[in-house]
Amino acid sequence: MIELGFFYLFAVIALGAALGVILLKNPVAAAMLLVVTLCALAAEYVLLGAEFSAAIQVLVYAGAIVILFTFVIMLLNLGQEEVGQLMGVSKWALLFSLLTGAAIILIQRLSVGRLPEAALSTLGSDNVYEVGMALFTRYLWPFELASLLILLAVIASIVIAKKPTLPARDA
Amino acid sequence: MELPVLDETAVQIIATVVKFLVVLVAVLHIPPVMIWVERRAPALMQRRRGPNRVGFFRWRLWGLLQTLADAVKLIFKEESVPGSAYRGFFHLAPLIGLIPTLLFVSSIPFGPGIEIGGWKISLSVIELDIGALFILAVTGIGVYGVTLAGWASNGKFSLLGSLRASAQMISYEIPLGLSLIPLVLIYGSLNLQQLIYAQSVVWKWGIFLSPISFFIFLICMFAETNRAPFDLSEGESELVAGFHTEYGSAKFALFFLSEYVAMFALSCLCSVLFFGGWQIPFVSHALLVSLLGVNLAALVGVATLLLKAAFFMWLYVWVRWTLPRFRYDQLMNLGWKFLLPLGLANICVTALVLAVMGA
Amino acid sequence: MIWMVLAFPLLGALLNGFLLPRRSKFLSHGVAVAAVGSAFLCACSVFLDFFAARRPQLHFGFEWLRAGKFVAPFELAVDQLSGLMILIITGIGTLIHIYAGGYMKEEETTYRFFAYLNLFIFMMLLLVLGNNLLVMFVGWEGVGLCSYLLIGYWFQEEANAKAGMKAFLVNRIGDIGFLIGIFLTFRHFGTVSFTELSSWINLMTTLPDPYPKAIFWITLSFFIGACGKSAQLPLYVWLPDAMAGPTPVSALIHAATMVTAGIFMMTRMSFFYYAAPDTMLIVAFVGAFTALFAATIALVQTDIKKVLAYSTVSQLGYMVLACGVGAFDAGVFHLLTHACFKALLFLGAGSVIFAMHHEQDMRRMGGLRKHLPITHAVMLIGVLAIIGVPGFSGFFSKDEILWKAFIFPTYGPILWGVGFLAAGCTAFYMVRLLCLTFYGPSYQDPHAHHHHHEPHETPWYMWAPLVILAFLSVAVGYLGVPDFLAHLVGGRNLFASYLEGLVYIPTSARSAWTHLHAEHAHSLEWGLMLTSVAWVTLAAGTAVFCYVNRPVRGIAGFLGAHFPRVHQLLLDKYRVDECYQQKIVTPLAEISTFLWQLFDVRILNGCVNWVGYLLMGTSGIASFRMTGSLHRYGFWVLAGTVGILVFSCF
Amino acid sequence: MSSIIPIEHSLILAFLLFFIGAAGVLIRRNLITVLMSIELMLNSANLLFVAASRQVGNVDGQVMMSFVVVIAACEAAIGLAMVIAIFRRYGNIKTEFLRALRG
Repeated sequence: MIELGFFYLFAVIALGAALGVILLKNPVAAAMLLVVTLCALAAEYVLLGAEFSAAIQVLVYAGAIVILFTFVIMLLNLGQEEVGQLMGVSKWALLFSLLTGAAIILIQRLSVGRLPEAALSTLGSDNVYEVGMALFTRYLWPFELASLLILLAVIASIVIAKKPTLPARDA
Repeated sequence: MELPVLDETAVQIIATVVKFLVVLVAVLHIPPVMIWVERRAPALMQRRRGPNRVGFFRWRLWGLLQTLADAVKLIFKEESVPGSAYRGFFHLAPLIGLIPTLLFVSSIPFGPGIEIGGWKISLSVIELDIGALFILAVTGIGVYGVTLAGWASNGKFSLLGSLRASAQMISYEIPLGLSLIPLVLIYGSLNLQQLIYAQSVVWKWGIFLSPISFFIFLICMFAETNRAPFDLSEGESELVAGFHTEYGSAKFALFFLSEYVAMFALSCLCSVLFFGGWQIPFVSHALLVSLLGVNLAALVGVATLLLKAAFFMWLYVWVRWTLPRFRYDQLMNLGWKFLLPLGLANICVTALVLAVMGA
Repeated sequence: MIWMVLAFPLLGALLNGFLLPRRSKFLSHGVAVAAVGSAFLCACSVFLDFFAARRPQLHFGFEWLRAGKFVAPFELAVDQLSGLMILIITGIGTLIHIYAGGYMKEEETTYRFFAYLNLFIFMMLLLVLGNNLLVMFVGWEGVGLCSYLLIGYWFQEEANAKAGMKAFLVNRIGDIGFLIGIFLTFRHFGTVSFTELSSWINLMTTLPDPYPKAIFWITLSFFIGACGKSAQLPLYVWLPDAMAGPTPVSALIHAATMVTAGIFMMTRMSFFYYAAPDTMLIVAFVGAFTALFAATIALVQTDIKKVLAYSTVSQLGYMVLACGVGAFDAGVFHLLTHACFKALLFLGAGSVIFAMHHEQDMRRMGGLRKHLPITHAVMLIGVLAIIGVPGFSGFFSKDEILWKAFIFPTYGPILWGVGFLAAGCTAFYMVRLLCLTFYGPSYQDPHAHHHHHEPHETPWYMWAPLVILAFLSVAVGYLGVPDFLAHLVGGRNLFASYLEGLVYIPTSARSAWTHLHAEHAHSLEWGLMLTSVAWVTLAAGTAVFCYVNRPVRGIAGFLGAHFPRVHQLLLDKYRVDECYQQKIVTPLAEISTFLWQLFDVRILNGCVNWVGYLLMGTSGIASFRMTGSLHRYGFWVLAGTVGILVFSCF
Repeated sequence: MSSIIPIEHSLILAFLLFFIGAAGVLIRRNLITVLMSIELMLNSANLLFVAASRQVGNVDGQVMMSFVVVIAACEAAIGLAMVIAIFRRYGNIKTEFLRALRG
């Protein structure tokens, strides 16, 4: 039962922080709350027995991606002005709650007899090893493609964000 | 009234809390000692005396009490917050910086397990199967403290210093992570305790099996903690003091604390990864246990690890007073154009050698 | 081992083309020579293996193409023909590579030159070794490409680039013939492998109609291909222009190896040609008239390389004639001897040009004998070989061809007569070349040169290959001494017996070719031989009389004055190029322009534009929802997702 | 442990997170916040993967989760680069200025 308690705790933290991300006006605060959400989710992963996922969640998301957000916010100096205005909040909020309600009803319907039974042969405690094996055997090809993709993304982002300082060659 | 019978979970929770408190208290003592070392060491190197006046009646204690005075001064100083600062983050930043380093220290296995009342208790606060990954993850989080501090101060020097520091830390996290991979490959585990057990004899130490990893790790150690010769984030001649320019008194002390804790944690990690952790060279743990019993042997192990870590702490100071500061572009070039390819090549070669030897 | 033969030149090409540093000429030369030399050694080993086994060997590489019934393996065959050819290609190739190092040493981009040259060797080997039409076609196109690249090696000058383009385009016409031949072959026989095709032809004896019409068209198509590659009428026009390339290239590609690919291909498919007597007659006449036609043009050319180029066309005509009269063995033998002495002549001419600082006009030469003694000696041997002086290789091979032409039952004496006339012309222009270049006084234009260097003998690594080739030009002739002469000393025609297994007449076609093995009076053979020797001597003597120690302008004036129109016609090379330009190129260009204007601009572009206008006109109607607001788009995406979810649940 | 946290809980949490993220995309005008909201949505997908991995007892879900992390990193890198480019071009990053696609 203690796990379930922790699950609820972290779920509440994650949801609260996520709401903060979309509602706070200060982008840095939003970014920090995003980190909180991500770490809470990492904790959920640990509770779900996915330690490796939790580690890369923190390592990549919190340690790299959100830092990138923070950098850009700081570089563009967005904290100074109130840019985070909402768009006609009331209308959207209504819509949003409707959608959420629909989704929860859907899950209720879905979960009646449609979900697979929990596998009895749960994963071993050392599932880093198993994830590694899967990544480098069955998923080797997608894995290599993913590495290529991220290389492309790096190059692309440099090209896009670079200041056009060099004059055109023939000009 | 009967005492409730303790079960395994309860014992472990209690032990964890106790271990954490012990580590916290112990860690609090690092900065004073280190400040003393940092002031006496250059004196030693520059053939002068250094602080040696503060004392207790006629016992001067080599100036040890000077740091006590400094600490008292720091804590009781008036606290000032710049008017334009983002207050919440300004107050939060030092804490955000300290927590990951504490988590880092907590994951270090300081010794073999001990036995109290039949319960086996390991000597790391949190023992994880993915210790190495965990360490990388918390180092990643550690950047936020610095970044936020600089940004929340809302000052030119602070922001520049924090951007420098965080870019530097992110950059050097990558070679740091790469330098760990060959060890993981060789020893086949991410668990730090198991890494130590795998280095049971001296010639299996990490430094001998993967010297290039050690080389990369050593450089990254200095860069990750923003220590000389990579202390451009402070760069007092250019940036006044970098991200903590605006901080004073207790919050400054917190930054101080987290810097030294990070140094200590990295020193411990270095000993664990490359120098057999808590094991005494040429003396097997089993022999110690048979001579001294489990608990005493564990104590000896802790002392050994601390001794090894102390050497690296000394190395920090030594290097700081020996090498000049890098320029920023040199720093980035070193990280991205030298250490990164070297680390990748190191992984490839190690994997190749392992594959060949395995085949 | 056979793969090594292919691998070395390819490796050399790759090294020179992409990998090695490009500064060092010595390095690029060394790599190229080493590559071809190693290939030569491997080829020797392959040849000896084959010679010992005496059985054609197939080497299966990998399955290259498969489409339905169509299968084309990458397969190599070593037999009498390809074994001989790889020896010629790599052997003469090695000598020319060595020579080229000296000839090209003033160039800046030797790596490029040697990369192309090595690639050429590779492609040529592929051509001769391939055991099916497709592999051969790869080599065929590959050598065409290398030829194009090397003709245009000095592409900074427009004339050279145009010559390369011309060679490529004219060859395309032949290639289309080749391709159609491949298509027809596959359509009728369902295979493109030589081994399978030959067994097919043998099987056809049992059919009621042993010579289906298809074989006529197939062989004719392949002959068009051969005309393109081997510079026969009417597609010969590219070869004289190809002399724009460096002289070693002319020697290797445009004399010794590539241009003989057509003859090689026809010999490879001799079983087809034997089964198509009509085609053979066409082949024989085209060959004979090409021989005479080119020889007459060569009579008046003044550029030393042009003379040799027309001479090559003429000699190729002889080989084609040999094929046409069914004497494929004689054709291949002439191919072998021609490869030796024509390479020798080209390289000798190259040495002269090199010594004269890239002067190619023979009227400005003369008296070079004392400056270039070695070159003179070997050139003399080469000329004696080509004009067919008894004892030299050309004598044996050319006489064999003429004899086989004479006994050809259909129009045999006419074919012989044409060839005979061409032989006289050959003797005349070759001796003229020799006299103008090496004898008499020097006609160097003293003002044309900034430097006053005397012409000097080339370095040893340039004349050593010449000496070897000169030796070969004499020696290889004795491999193919005609039977009636060989019987005198108790031997036989070694070359013919070597090729025996390869050039065989299918049983179905045997009746048409009885004359090839029929007994003839030796007196007839002797008589023809002595006649041609006398004729050659006469022609050569005339040339000596006309050109030795005579002022060139005087002699040219003498001839020009007496036969002005003929002389002008010859000088204009029968105006073939102009005719092609007027009758083919210009109308084609006009038609193309017309089609471009009509179809591309009006119809195709018009359609596309019209569709565009239509869409632009109508799309405004539907675009009212395109507000450009990210949020609105996002909302509809989300709403759609939820909608699908709801739909899938109920 | 698997029986203790039923997958329905993870599902509900993931859906809530997803709709918070979606709402963020819809209601915010600040491009950076929009991007962060997208990260939230990706994270809810991750949570689903991990939970499913737990449920069916193999690691495929975790592998997919790591691929999603890669995609998220790419998306963040390129998205932020574009934010910088847009900032340079328009001087701010409000979404209502980005209406070049209006028909």
